[in-house]
Amino acid sequence: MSAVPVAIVGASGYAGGELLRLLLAHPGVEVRQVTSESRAGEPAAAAHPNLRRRTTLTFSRMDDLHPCDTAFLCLPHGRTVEVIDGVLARSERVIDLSADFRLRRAEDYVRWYGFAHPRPDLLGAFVYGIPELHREAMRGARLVSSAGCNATAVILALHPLFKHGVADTRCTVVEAKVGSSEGGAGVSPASHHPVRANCVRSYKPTGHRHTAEMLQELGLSGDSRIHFSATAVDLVRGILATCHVFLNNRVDEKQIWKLYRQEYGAEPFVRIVKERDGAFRYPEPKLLAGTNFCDIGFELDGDGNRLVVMSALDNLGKGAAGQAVQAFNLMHGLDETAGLGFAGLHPV
Amino acid sequence: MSAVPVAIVGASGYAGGELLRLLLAHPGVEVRQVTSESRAGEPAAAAHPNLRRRTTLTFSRMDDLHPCDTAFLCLPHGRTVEVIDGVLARSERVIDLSADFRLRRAEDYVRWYGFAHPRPDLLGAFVYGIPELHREAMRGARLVSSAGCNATAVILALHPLFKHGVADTRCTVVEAKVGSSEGGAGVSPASHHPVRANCVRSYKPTGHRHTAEMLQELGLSGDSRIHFSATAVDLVRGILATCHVFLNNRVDEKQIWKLYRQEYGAEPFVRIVKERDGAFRYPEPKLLAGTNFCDIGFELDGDGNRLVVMSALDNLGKGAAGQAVQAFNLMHGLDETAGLGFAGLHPV
Amino acid sequence: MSPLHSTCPICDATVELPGDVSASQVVRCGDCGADLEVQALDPPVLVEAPAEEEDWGE
Repeated sequence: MSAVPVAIVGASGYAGGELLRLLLAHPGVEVRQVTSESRAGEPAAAAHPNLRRRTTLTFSRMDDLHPCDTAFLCLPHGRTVEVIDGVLARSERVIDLSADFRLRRAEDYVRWYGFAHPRPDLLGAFVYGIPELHREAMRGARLVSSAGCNATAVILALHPLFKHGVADTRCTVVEAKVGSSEGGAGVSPASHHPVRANCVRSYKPTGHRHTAEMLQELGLSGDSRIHFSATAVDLVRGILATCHVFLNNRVDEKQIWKLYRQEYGAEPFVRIVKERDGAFRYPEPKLLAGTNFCDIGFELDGDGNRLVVMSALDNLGKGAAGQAVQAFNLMHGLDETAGLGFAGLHPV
Repeated sequence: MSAVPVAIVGASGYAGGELLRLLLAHPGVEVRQVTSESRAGEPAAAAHPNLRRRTTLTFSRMDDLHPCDTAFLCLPHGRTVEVIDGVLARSERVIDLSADFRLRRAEDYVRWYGFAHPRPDLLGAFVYGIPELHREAMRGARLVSSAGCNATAVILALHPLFKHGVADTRCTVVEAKVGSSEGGAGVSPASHHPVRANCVRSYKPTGHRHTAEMLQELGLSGDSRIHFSATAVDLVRGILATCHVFLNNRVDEKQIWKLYRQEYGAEPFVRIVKERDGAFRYPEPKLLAGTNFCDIGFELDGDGNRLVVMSALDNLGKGAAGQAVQAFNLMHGLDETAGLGFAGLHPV
Repeated sequence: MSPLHSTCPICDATVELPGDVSASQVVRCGDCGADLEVQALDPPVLVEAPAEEEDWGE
């Protein structure tokens, strides 16, 4: 099987850099091009110091994109939709890491992103980028829209419960603790180290855009709700989503184990983590930095009907670049875990 | 080439865990056994959560060590020397990560470690574990004594200067900023999070034991000195050694570049990092977490004869497990970089 | 045409120039990251390209 020629468009950001790291080490891939308007002409390692002496690629402009098999798009939201035609003309397959093609209904873009989607015709053409939910559709697909990082953590945490109708869909409360790399490589007053370090900052208590994907992919509508809040914590990579779900009727722990084992028991990248002792009984983001794992744990509230589900991942890994490579492997009929074998570090 | 059967003795600590992670993913190795007296009977993942679902190995006792090709010893200092005969009876090759066989002269153990070495006969039998200095001796060797983490950083930083006699050997000052994992998995009042977090703690201003190896491997004796101090900083993994060296006569930057390029230009794991701009102009430990790199940079002091040499590595990587695997590859005639391809994460 | 070589005026590294390099083109030294301007082609001569001093503000 000869190596698949790929390009990364918008490769100077964090997701683009993580993708480049993974694809350079991927047995079945040849990275032909990396583009960046802001860093055109510079070597890739100038933006990604961990790739020093690992690649001689230099950033070119998107206009100079040569034909290739797969283009990974890591452009800001709203920019991808403007360039998609040009990319489709030069690339067999597209994996888009932005939010521009995640939602199936144009009106959801007005509601959640405040803009009228200019290409509603394309909305249905992309497969939503969580392989655990859309594996068959991804095999041989041409267009995949990679899922948001918070959305991936929450969707994987709650999917078994809503799929089997065991939880009330109107009052789920989710609080995600997130790292600073979620904000990307762009500098802002809030990301200035003396301001950002050691913070426990309620930065999005309500109205987080990723909720739209959660509702869509969990099949929720009408008066169903995912009450989502995000709190920034002193991490660079990592998300821990703590989901408070209210069960329709009494269940015991074994039934919950059974439900999650049934859905994820055979999954290579979703692990059920709920242990009796030790410092890491529940999912822990720092253990997953650089990996494509989403770890999920839970605890049943003894006296009521509340189930707490905890879900952790690396926002740049399973939340972005890792999951895009997982989708790439499925689209090309490769081993789904190819290039995604890193186990994560401990202690770290 | 069939996989080489290996065992890790004392595998429940941090160096043992990093070794296990690297060796489980190493193409030419089969990890047959992991031993731990304190965790005998427990699964390896109980001590190393990053290896969940990655191995079914459980810790056995050292007495039950089966015959194997190579035994990696990760025992506390002073313990290895007590068990070495038993291990040699059951293992073709030994790579010892403790300090018990690093020094060639018994009297140095009295001076630096305060104990009379019980097996001076074995001291000369081990090759000192820095491949960049002892590559030929390691090819086909049976016994290797892996170097200390601080010593590795300092020796690699200073070796080119002392080898070519450009620096005064009597007044080198080195200050290493170190992470908490250097103290190992054992808990102490000083490692309690509220006490250890956010610290910039002068924990070893003088008399650090690793100085003995530095003097030995840099070929220094008599009134030569490495004035070494260690300051604990808010890192888990990582060392940055800042070395202040005083040159015998005036040189310019190009000559220093030439000297380091000459010694390390072809080395797979030593990179010269001195760049004009960007946030990572000089070596940075966090970029190297999980890798086997030692990055070295320098800056010439304009008005005097001081050269500042900066050296960074992961104390569990090139400072311990990574370098042990590098030595293992050389001992078996394998590709020196086998199993050591991880590029490191950014941002992290 | 075999790739042209020149040396970096800052750190003496050997700098490989692309086959289609043209005068006053700016290339980057792989070792020290300096931006270098191609001042002449036959033989190729590199000089440090004027770059604004980055202020870390530390």
